[in-house]
Amino acid sequence: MTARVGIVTFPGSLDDRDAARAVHLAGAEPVGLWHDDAALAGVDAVFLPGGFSYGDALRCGAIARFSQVMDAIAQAAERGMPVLGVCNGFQVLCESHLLPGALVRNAHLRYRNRPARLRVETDRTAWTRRFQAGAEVVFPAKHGEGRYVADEATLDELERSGRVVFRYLDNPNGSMRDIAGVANEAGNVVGLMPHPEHAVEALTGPSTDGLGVVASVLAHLSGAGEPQGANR
Amino acid sequence: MARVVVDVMLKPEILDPQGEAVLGALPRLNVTEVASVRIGKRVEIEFDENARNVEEQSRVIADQLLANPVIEDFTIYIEPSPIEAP
Amino acid sequence: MARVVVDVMLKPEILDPQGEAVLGALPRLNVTEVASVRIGKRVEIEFDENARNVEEQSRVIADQLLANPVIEDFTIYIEPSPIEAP
Amino acid sequence: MTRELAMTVDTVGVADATPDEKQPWAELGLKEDEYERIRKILGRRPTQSELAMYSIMWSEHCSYKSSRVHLRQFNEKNPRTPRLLAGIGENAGVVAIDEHIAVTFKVESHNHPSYVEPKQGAATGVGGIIRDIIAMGARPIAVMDSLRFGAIDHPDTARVLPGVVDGIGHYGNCVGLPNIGGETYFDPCYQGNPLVNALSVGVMPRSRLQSMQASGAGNIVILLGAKTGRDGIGGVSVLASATFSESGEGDARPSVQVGDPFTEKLLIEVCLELFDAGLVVGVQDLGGAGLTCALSETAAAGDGGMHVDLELVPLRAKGMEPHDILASESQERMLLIVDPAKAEEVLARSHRWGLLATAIGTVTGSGRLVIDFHGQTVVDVPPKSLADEGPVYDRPIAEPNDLALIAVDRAETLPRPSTDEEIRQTVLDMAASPNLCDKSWITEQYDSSVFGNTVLGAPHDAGVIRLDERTGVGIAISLDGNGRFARLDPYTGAQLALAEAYRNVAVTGATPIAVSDCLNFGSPEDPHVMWQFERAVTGIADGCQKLGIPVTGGNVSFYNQTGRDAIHPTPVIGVLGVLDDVARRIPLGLGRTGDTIALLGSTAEELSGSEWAAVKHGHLGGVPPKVDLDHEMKLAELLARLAGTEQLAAAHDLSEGGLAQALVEAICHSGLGAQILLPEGVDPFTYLFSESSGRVLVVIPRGQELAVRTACEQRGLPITPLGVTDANTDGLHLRDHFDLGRAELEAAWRGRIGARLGE
Ligand SMILES: Nc1ncnc2c1ncn2[C@@H]1O[C@H](COP(=O)(O)OP(=O)(O)O)[C@@H](O)[C@H]1O
Ligand SMILES: [Mg+2]
Repeated sequence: MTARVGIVTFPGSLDDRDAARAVHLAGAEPVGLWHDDAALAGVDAVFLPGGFSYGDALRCGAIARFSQVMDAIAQAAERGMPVLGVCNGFQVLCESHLLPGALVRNAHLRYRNRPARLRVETDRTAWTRRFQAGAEVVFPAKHGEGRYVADEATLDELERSGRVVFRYLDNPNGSMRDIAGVANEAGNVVGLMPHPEHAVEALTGPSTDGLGVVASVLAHLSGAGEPQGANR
Repeated sequence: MARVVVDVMLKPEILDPQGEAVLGALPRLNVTEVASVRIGKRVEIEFDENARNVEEQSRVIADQLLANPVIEDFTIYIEPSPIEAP
Repeated sequence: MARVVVDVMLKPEILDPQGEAVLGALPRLNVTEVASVRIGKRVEIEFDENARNVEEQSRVIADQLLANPVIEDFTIYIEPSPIEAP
Repeated sequence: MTRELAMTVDTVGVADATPDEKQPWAELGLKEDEYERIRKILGRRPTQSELAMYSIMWSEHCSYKSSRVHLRQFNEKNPRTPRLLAGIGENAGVVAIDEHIAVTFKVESHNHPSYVEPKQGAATGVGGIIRDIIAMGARPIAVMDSLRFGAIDHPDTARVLPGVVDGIGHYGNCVGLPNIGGETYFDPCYQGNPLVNALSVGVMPRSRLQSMQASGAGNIVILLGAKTGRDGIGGVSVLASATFSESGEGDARPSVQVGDPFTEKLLIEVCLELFDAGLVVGVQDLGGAGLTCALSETAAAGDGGMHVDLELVPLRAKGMEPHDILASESQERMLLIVDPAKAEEVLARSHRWGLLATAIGTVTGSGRLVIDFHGQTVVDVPPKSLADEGPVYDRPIAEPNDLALIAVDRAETLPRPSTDEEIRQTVLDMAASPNLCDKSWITEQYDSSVFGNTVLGAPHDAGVIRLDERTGVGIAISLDGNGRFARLDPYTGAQLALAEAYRNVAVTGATPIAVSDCLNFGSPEDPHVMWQFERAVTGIADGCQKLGIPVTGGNVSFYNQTGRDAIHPTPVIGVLGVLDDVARRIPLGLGRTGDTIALLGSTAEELSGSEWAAVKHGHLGGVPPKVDLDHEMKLAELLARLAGTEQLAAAHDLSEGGLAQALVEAICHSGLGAQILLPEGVDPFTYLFSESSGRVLVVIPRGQELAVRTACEQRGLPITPLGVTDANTDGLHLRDHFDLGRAELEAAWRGRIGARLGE
């Protein structure tokens, strides 16, 4: 049976179709979830796509956090369901306190769209287990408020526990410690600013590295053994 | 009609690039005696005429929505209702 | 050290999409008695100890840099300098 | 303070009773005879609301009163093609792509608002053009922008440019549309009149094409989207100062419109959902002229009349009077005509998305547009008199006196670089000049990949978007203008812009099929400007006839002038092409090492109006390069053929800056270097910098040279081998002349815009 990945649409979500395409291309079944849904339609994992939910009023993700579906997602995440937040989805996860830290205005104060070279720092998350730790990937990064910040203690803790998942090789926004993506303690909830779902076809993306993110969660869901680079 | 103002500022330890940019631009206006600029948000909330628990509600709004405690602090000012015109 | 606060708000007739979005979200916090929300900027400027013409300079900064006169109004508050400690 | 309604509202009854009341028609921009005509149409004086509506609908912006007599040429000369499903007169032209899919696109100006408030002006320009696309029944899938500013070093450019780019980026990014290209030019003539032209394109199943008709008596009129505020009141007709109310109350200045892309995104989703569910009889966007335009156009297009209760319109500001509500240009609103049995469902689906939807009236059989405000009739007019029967002027035309003098002041006689070292330096200086340098400071502020269908975006010659993942069918669009050429000769200049846009589309391998245009000119009351306008329109119409592609719609922007100084006449042309399979598109670059570099087309000594003359001499004179549309057609056919058979590795149009700049861009966009040997006997400077039209730099994969050469010869197209691409060459090696290393080239070309703006 193919895995079912729920893709949430908030008013103002933009990359929901793109996320569905990525999920489909990687061999899973995308399932639409609506911000007002109280239940998760039996999905196996959740993808919070990019966009400008609620117009990014106040702070990105600040309002989406209060939607019904986020209550359901928080509970499911607690029970171990894999949840991925990309760009605005990452912001929603931080605002919801499912991930530590916050995303603030880029240090250079502009929206910037560039392919970002990233290092996959760990394969011990539900969304990266198909990568080699240390592997380099290229995803488009495009945002105005993607500078990752947290207090030093939190950052140290993230480093120590291996929860920095993606790191920029050319920091595009001033993120602290070049952090592009982080995970929760259990490794099932991951957020990152750059867009794996826009790196799934050679025709339209800078790479096809994004397919590995969905492939990872499929491997995770099917319980397929240890992370690939576990012997590192 | 009660009017509440919530000021939301980045915590002092968080870099404020917007404030820095303004500070950097001041010499062009021949302003040279400024030590720092910080830019935050000012939120003006007008409650309905008969709203109850304005203070409590404002606190809820500020705490849960207007400010993100990871990066921001807030202050609430409740403006006294104007005295009814005779 | 003089501290000046400049509040910059959209003119009342100008649409404030942010304020509208926040207003629309309040019912989810069970806040239902709010009539309007407007969101602007709060700018805190710290002048040097011996800065002169603080008021005039603040006006220049607000007028030329902080506010866009086509769509925004501003208000300047000069915080009284604290009395020198003995 | 609350006011007595009955005291202030000017009703039809009041108008009847007070025929001699003095009215501010002149302040509203109406001429005396126009005012008299309104009185005659109504058989009485107009009410305040009616006067506001006529002044808006009969303004230049809405009635095309100065341009209409000329624009007729488009319809007269347009080639007949079964592809054209909706053309001029609709919100946007619609062309068939295959038996299932249609595409709609249009370019529109938002010049003046972008000067007053760059960010919001440009943002609302993007918002407005997107709603035109929705109104046709399409899902908007991309935007493009064509921008012109004053000198890059002028202090006001540092205000206008970043604001405009921020506005376009903010709106497009938030509404979720990839920006797939555009243009940016600097010229002192645009100092007080920057040009901001925005294009949007949308796709739909052919069966979803919508109409703007308010037909079927009893149908409900629904206003969808944002609340109505005091935005841009009076903006359309008199951007200046006229006040509608004589009370002196409030701020008489038209207030700036602020866009809300979030609401626009909801509008897109809701409208498409309603169209797909078959719930909509007619639809019209609200843009310039707001409700006034939408009500009168839908009513005029329908078969009956309309009754509206204006107090039902949800308001954002207090104390708005009927004429304020009618004139408001609040953004992010659409008007729907809906079967009463389906009205409930329309409202429910809108609310599900959190979008305001309000029934404000009904379609009637009265033949009149009647608007009540709290039960009192404030408007009662025949709708066609507003929408279709505005004044039409055949304004005087006179060739500018200076043109003959300018024509003999040829750039071909200017001093030129002669030594290799001077030419080398010229290549660098040109690459670093504002119009030729890298534009990524701008384009990086735009999302280009949302939707996941962008196959080519900036800096390619045209944007390419995939329409159908199954079949791979897609479109290419380019937006081009050249004010300098049009200043020298508006007829040829307009055709050069057309030819360039056409060629840019062809360079991706697409087949051009349709045109949209935005005509930016000075004051139509100046006979010289009117002459330029007439020549440019004729040039486009003749050109499109020749090329066999119809003009499907567009926009006219007059009054781009400060005092007596008009901008260069600036027709901006958008050409749309089709690619059967976007996987076969031809990209920019240099292909693989060892591929052949060749030039299609021929180079004459054509330097007048060129970028070189402008950059090096601040010179504008002579006659522009020749246009050969037969040649362009052959070239396009060849490129499409070679793309289909994958016989080109890369291609790049030659335009401003000529061959030198095309090489610089190809090199900077590729990891390879280029070894170039100029043909024997040519003058290197001319060959490198002439701006002769109809030329394309191509990169031919190894083994295909003969086939490509043969294909060119069969068509009588000149092809000149220039050299090879090479991984071991550092940048540009111009044999027998000079070397230009990649580092030096990139240092010249990149990062200039930000640096010049002081960043
Ligand atoms: N330069 C032009 N070329 C072709 N068609 C034009 C041009 N200018 C305007 N039109 C057409 O005239 C009609 C009215 O234009 P416009 O008022 O811009 O439409 P809207 O009411 O949607 O703003 C449209 O169909 C438009 O395409
Ligand atoms: Mg329209």
